[in-house]
Amino acid sequence: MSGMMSGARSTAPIVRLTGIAKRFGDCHAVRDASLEVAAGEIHALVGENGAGKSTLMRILAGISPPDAGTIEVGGRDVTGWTTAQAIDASVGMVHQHFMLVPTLTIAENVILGREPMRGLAIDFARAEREVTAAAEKSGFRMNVRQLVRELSVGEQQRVEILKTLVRGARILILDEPTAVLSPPEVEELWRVLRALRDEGGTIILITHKLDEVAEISDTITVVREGRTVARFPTAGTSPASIARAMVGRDVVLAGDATIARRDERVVALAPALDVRHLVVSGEQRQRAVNDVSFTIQPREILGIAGVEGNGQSALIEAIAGLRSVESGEIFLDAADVTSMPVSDREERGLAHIPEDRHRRGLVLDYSIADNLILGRQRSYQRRGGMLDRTRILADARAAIAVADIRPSDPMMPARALSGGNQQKVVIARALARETRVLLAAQPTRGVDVGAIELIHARLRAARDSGAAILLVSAELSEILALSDRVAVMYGGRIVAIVPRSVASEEMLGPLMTGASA
Amino acid sequence: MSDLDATAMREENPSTVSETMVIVRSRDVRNRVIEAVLPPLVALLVSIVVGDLLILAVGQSPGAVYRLMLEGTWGNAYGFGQVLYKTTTLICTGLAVSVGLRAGLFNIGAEGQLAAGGMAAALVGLALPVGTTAVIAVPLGVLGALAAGGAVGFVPGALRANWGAHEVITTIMLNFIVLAFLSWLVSAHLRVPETLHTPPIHAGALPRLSVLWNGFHGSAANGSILIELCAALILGWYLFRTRGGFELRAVGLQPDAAENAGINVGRTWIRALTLSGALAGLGGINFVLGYERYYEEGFATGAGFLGIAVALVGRSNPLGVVLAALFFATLSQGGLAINALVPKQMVDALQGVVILAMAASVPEVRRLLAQARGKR
Amino acid sequence: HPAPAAIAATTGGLDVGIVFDVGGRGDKSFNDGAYRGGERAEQALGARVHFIEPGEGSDREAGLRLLAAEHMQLVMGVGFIFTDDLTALAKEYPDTRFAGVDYALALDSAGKVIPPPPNLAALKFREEQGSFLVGALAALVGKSKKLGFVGGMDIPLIHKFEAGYRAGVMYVCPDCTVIAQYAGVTPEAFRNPGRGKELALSQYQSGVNVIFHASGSTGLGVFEAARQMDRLAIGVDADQYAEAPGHVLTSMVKGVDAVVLDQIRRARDGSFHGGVQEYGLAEHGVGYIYDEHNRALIPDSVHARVEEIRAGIIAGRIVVPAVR
Amino acid sequence: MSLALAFLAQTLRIAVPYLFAAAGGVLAERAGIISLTLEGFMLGGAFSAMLGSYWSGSPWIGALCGIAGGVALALLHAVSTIRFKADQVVSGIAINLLAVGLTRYFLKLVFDSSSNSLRVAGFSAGTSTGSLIGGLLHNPLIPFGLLIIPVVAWLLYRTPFGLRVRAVGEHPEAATTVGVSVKRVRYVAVALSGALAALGGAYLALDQHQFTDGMSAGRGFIALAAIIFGRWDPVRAGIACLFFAAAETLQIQLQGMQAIPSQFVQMIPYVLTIVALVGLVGRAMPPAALGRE
Ligand SMILES: Nc1ncnc2c1ncn2[C@@H]1O[C@H](COP(=O)(O)OP(=O)(O)OP(=O)(O)O)[C@@H](O)[C@H]1O
Ligand SMILES: Nc1ncnc2c1ncn2[C@@H]1O[C@H](COP(=O)(O)OP(=O)(O)OP(=O)(O)O)[C@@H](O)[C@H]1O
Ligand SMILES: [Mg+2]
Ligand SMILES: [Mg+2]
Repeated sequence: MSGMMSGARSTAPIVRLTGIAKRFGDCHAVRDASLEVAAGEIHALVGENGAGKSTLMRILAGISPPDAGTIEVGGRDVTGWTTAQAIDASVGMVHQHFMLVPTLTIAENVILGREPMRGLAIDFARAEREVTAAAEKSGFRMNVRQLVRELSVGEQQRVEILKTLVRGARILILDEPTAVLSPPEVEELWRVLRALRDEGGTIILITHKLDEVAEISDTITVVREGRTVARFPTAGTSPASIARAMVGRDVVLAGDATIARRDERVVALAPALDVRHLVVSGEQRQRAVNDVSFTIQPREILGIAGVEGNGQSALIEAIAGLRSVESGEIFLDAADVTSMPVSDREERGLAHIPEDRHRRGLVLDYSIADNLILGRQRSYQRRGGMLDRTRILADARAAIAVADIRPSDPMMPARALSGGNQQKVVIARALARETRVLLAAQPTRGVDVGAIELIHARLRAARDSGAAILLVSAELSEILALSDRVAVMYGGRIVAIVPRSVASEEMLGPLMTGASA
Repeated sequence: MSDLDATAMREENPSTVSETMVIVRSRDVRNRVIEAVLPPLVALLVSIVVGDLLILAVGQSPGAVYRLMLEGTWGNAYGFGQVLYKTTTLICTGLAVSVGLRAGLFNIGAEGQLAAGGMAAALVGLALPVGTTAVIAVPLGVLGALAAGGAVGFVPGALRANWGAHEVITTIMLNFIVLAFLSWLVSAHLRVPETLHTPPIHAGALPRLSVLWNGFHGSAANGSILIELCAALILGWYLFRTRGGFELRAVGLQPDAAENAGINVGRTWIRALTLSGALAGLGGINFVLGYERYYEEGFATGAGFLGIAVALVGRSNPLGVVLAALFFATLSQGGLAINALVPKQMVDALQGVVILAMAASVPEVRRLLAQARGKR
Repeated sequence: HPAPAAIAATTGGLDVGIVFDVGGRGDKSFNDGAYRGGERAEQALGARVHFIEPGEGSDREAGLRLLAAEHMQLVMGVGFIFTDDLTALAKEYPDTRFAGVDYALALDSAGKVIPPPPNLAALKFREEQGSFLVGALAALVGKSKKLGFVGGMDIPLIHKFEAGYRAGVMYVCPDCTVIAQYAGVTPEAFRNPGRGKELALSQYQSGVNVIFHASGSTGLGVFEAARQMDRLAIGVDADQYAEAPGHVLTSMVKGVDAVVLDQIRRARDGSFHGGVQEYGLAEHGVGYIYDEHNRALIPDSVHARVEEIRAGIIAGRIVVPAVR
Repeated sequence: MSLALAFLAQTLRIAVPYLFAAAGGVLAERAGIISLTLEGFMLGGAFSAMLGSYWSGSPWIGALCGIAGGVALALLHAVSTIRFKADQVVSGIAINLLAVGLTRYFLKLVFDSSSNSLRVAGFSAGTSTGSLIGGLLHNPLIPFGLLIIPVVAWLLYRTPFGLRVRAVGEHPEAATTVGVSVKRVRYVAVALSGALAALGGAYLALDQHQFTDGMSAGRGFIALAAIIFGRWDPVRAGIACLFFAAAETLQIQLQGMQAIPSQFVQMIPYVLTIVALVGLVGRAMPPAALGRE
C-alpha cells in the first residue's frame, strides 16, 4: 500500500503512522491507514464524512488505542500511548467538537489535568498569570476568568489552541477548526498556525474546505473509507482535483461561482415571512435579537451571514416558536404568528432545519421512519389514535430514496447514521410537506462535499417551487452560493441587507466583525 | 438531575419491531435473544451465589432453602396465589414508574398514588348503597382509583411543566403529604375504633381467584389481576401504537427535538405523570376491592419503591414489567416460606443483588456481543 | 389447601403458632413479650412454639393460615392489626383455637360490640389504666407542672395511652399540662429514634422533667434524650429500665408474656374459651414497675399514693377514659 | 436556654446527617454519578458504625467502621456504574435495597432482632447542660458535620481533584483529552460520597447508641433534595439542609400546640419544600454529564 504514497521527503518524518486499523463494533472506522508528516510542515488530511480522519487523529493523540499498526513520533515507537503521554511528548489536539468544559473558566480549562499547586490547593493566581502570558504570546486577548460558556465559538477555539500550546505542543492536530469561524477569524487562525510552523512546530489539519487546503497546507493526505489513498504536495493541485481524489468522481463545489443562478427578478409578491421589530432575550446577553425587521418573498432565499453567537440562533428559534418573543411581530403569510405554538406555525407551512441536529433535529433512538414523521404524526393518525404504520413505512422508503439516505433501512435508529445522513433525514422531513417558509440553520455543518451538493440542490428546488427560505450559515461561501439577498447580523442586529449581486466576501467580512458598512 | 430521567431509559428497540418488514438476519435475531435472556440468567446466578453465602452464614443448606422457597411460591396453589396477589400491585406501580421513565420523568411517588387510589376505591365503595352489584361498584371503584392516583400524579407534572420544579423532589415530598392527608382522613372521619382502617365496603367488589379455582383457596389473589393485565396491554398499545405514545416517548428521549416538532413538552409531562399516577392508583383496588375490602393505612408501604425496581428490570416495557413483577413477588413470598430456616430478611438483600446484577450485566452482555460481532 | 411450606408436620404434643407484628422479634416491646411468653411455655409446658414474622399486609393472613392449616392447637396473632385476619380465619377453621393480642373489637351499626367467634380469644389490655398510674406517678415525682408524652404513629391505639396518662396527671395535679407529640403518621414513626430524641429534647428543654413514651423503637431516642439531659422517662410495654438506668422512672408494662403463657396453658388444659378477655390492673394485665432499680427514684409517699390510686381504679372508684 | 437558641440548636442537630449526606452527594453528582444512593449509604454507615462500636467499645472506631461500610457500598455502586456501565438510577435503587436487606439480615444474625441492636458505645455519653455550645460539642460529629460543607466546597473549588470532578461531571470527553482519568475521578468521588453519607448514618447510630431497622428514615432522599435545591453547589446545598432541618424543627415545636391535626403539622416541611422549589429556585441545571457515561 505504501506504493500509493509519493516518495518520502529527505528529512525523517516526525510522525509516522503505519498500517493503523480501528474498529467500533461492526464499523471499520480505519482499515489500513499510513501517514507521514514532516517536521515543520502544515499537513492537510482530507476525506469524506466518516472516512476515518478524526479516528486516525484521535489514535495519534493517544485518546484511543489502535487495533493494529504502529505509531512513531520523533522516531520513537509510541504505539498504544495514553493521552497524558502524548501531551508529554508535545502532541496536542484541537477537536472537531470542542473539548472545553463550559462551566469552567478559561484558566481552569487550560490548566485542567496539570494544575499548578500551592500546598494542597491549586495556585489560581499563578495559573491565571501563566495562562494570560501564554495567550498574549500567541496574540490572543482574553479575560482568563471568564466562563467558557460565555465565549463565542471563535474564542473557544482560541482557548483550545491555548490549551495545547500551554502544554508545550510541538505537533498540533486541528480537526475541522474553521467550520465555525468567520473569515477574519480564519485569517487570524492561519496567522497563528503559520507562526507556529515558522517556529518549527508541526501541524496536521483536517478540513472539508478545499480552498483552505490549497491556501494553507504544504502536503495533503487523502483518506477514503478508512484507508490513506493518496499523498501529494499542495503546490500544483486544485480543489477540484483534491475533491476527485476524495470522492472518486467529479463534484460541483459550492464555492465555485459557476453555479447557474436564476435571474434577479423584481418581485412584488406579498412576503411569506414578515418580521417586524423583533426583540428576543438571550440566555446571557440581555437582548440576543435586538429590533430585527426583514421580509422574505416566496421563491426567495434570504441568507444571514454572521459569526456565530450574534443572535442568529435566537432569531431562528423565535420564528420557529421555540423561544418567546419580548416584543415585535412575526407574520406568516400575513397571519400574526408571534405567540402561536410551534404546531400551529407548522400547520401554516413553517418548516425548520435546526442547527443542532442531535439535540433538536432528531430523536436519536427513534427509527429513520419515525424521525421522518416527527411533527406530522397527527396526519398519520387513524381513528382511535393509532398511528398508520404501513403508511409511515411506505412514505419513509420514498423519502429515503429521494434524499439518498444511507443505509436505506427505514427501521434503522437515527443514532446509527453518520452526521451527514442524519442531516439528510432532518432536511427530508422539513421538505416533506408543502413548505411556505423554511428556516434553515447551518444546513451543511460538518457535512462532506457530496452531501453538501445534494442538500444545496434540495434547498434550491424548494425555493424554486415557491418556498421562502431563511438561511443561516457560518459559511460565507454557502450564503453566497444560495442566497438571493444577503443580510449580515452582528450583535443582535441586522447591520446590512444587500442583493446577492453586490455581495462579496470582501464586502461582508468586515461587516460580520462589527466594522460599520 | 434532568438526567435521572432521560438516561434512565434508552429505548432499545426502535418502536414496533414486530411491524418491520425488514429482512432480519438470523444472527441479529440470535443476538437479540441472547441480549434478552442472558442478563436475567447472570442476575439469577449471582443472586444464587450471594444467597448461598447468606444461607451458609446461618448454617443452613442452600439446597433445602431454595427448595422450600420454590415450594412455598410456585410449588403449591396457595403460595402461587399469594405470589399473584403481590404481583398485581407491583404490576401497577411498575407500569406507573415505566410511563414516567418513557416520558423522561422519574416518578418516586407511586406509593402515595397507590394509597390515594386505594382510598378513593374505598370511598366510592362506602358511598354506594349496601349490596350494589359488583358490575356497577367495581367500575366505579376503578374509576375512583384512577382519578385519585391521577390527581396525585398531576401535581408534580404541573409543577414541573409550569415552574420547572424537579419531579424527583416533588414526588418524594408528595408521598409524605398524601400519606399524612390520608392518615388524617382515616383518623378524623372514617376510622373504625382501635384499627387503622376504614369501615368495610358492603357494595360489590372483586371476587377472589378461588372462585374460579378452588386451589387458590384462602389466598389473597383476586380478580384485579385481570384488570391490571388489561392495563398493561392497553399501556403497551398506547405507548407503541398511538400518536399520544409516540409523542410521549419522543419527549422522553429528546425533549428538545420533540419541542421542535411542535409537541408541547410541558403538556406531555403533565399527561405522562397523570397517567403514571392513575396507573399507580389503580393498584389500590387490589387490596381494597379485591382483598380486604377496606382501606388500611400502610397497605401501600414499599410497593412504590419496589415498583421502581420492577420498571427498571422490566426495561419500562409493559410485558417486561409484568414478568419483573412476577419475579419480585416470588422473591417476596419466598421470604415468608423460608422464614423457618433463614431470616426472611435474606430476600430483602437478594432483591438488591438481583437488580444490581441485572443492571450491570445488561450493558456488559451488549458490549460482549458487539465485540464478538466485530471479531467475525 | 395452604401448603405446609415452613412448618414441620406435628404429631401429638402441644403445638402453638405465633405471628408477630411488623416490629418483629427484638423490638424490646410487646413482640418480645409474646416471644418470652412462648419460650416460657416451651420450658414450663413442653409446648412447641412456631414463630412467624410477616412482611407486608397479605403476609399476616398467610402466616396465620399456614399455622392454622398445620393444625396447631393454638394460633396467635400479636397486634391489633391481626384483628380482621383472625376473625375471618376463626370462622373458616372453627375447630382451631385462635387468640389475638390487642384484638380490636368491631361495633355494629347500633354501636354495640360484635362478639368475636367462639374459637377466638380477643385479648385486650387496659393500657389506659396503666398509663393513668404512670401519669399520676410522673406528676407526683416530676417537680414541674409540665409533663411530656411521645407517641409513635398518630393513631387511636396510641391515643389510648395518651388519654390514660393525661387523666392520671390531671387526677393528682389539676393545673399541670401535658405536652403530647407524635413521631409521624406512617408506620415509620415507630422506628425513628432520631425523631424521638429530638421530640424529647425539645420537651425537656421546654421544662418537662418526665416523658412517657408509647412509640416502639422511636422511644429509644427518648431514653437517649433522658440520659443526655439527665431527666426521666417512662418505658412502655416491657420493663425498659435497662435502656437508660437511672433515668427510667418506671415502665407501663403489659403482661403480654403472662397472657400468652396463660392462653397456651388453657389450650393444653382444655380451659381455652373464646370471647373478649380484658386484662386491666385487676387482672395484672397491665401495671407499672416498682423494684430495686427504680425504688430510689420514687419516694415512699409517692409509691403509697399510686398504690392507693391503683386500688381506686380496681375498685371502680376511679374511672379511666380510653379516648382523648 | 432561650427559645430561639433552642430552636437553633435543634435545627443544627437535625441538620447534621443531612449535611454529611448532601456534602458527599454533591461530590458524586458533580462528578456525574447520580446520588440516589445516599439513603443506602447512610443506612449502611449507621449499621457498620454500630457494629464497630459494639465490637470495639469505641465510638471513634465505630465511626471509622461506618465510613468503611459506606465506602464498601459506594465502591459496589461505582464498580457497577463505572466498570459495568449499569444505569445509575437502577444501580442506585439496588444499592438502597441492598443496604436495607443486608442491615436487616445481619441485625437478625448478630443480635437476633428484627428491630434493634443492643446498646453500644456512642458519643453522647455523659449528660449535658443544654447550653447551645455544650449541646453542639456534646457529640463530636456535630461540629464535623457543620464543618464538612466548607471543607467540601474547598475541595471542589480549590483543589485539583475538585477541578477534575467538575470537569468530569460536565464534559468527560474534555477531561479525557487532557489526560484526566474520568473513571478514577469518579471512583474517588463516589467513594467519598459513600464515606460522608455513612458518617451521617454513623451520627444517627452513635447518637442513639444503637441501630434501629430503617433508621435513616428517608434522610438520604431529603439530602438529595437539598442538593438539587442548592443547585449542586455545596454551600447552597448546605443552606438547603439547614432549611429542611429548620422546617422539621418548626414542625416539632408546632406540634406541641395541638391547634391543628398533627397530620397537617407533619406536612409542613414537605409543603414548604415544594413551595420554595416553585417560588424561589426555578429551573435547576444539573451537571451536564450527570447520569451519563
Ligand atoms: N450507536 C451506534 N450504532 C451504530 N453506529 C454508530 C452508533 N453511533 C455512532 N455510529 C457511527 O458513527 C457515525 C456517526 O458519527 P459522526 O456523526 O461523527 O459521523 P461522521 O462520519 O463524523 O459524519 P459527519 O461529519 O457528517 O458528522 C456513523 O457513521 C455511525 O456508523
Ligand atoms: N465512537 C465511535 N463509535 C462507533 N463508531 C465510530 C466511533 N467513532 C467513529 N466511528 C465510526 O468511524 C467512522 C470514521 O469516523 P471519523 O469520525 O473518524 O470520520 P471522519 O473522517 O472524521 O469524518 P468527518 O469528516 O465527518 O468528521 C465513522 O463513519 C463512524 O462510523
Ligand atoms: Mg471527523
Ligand atoms: Mg463529522
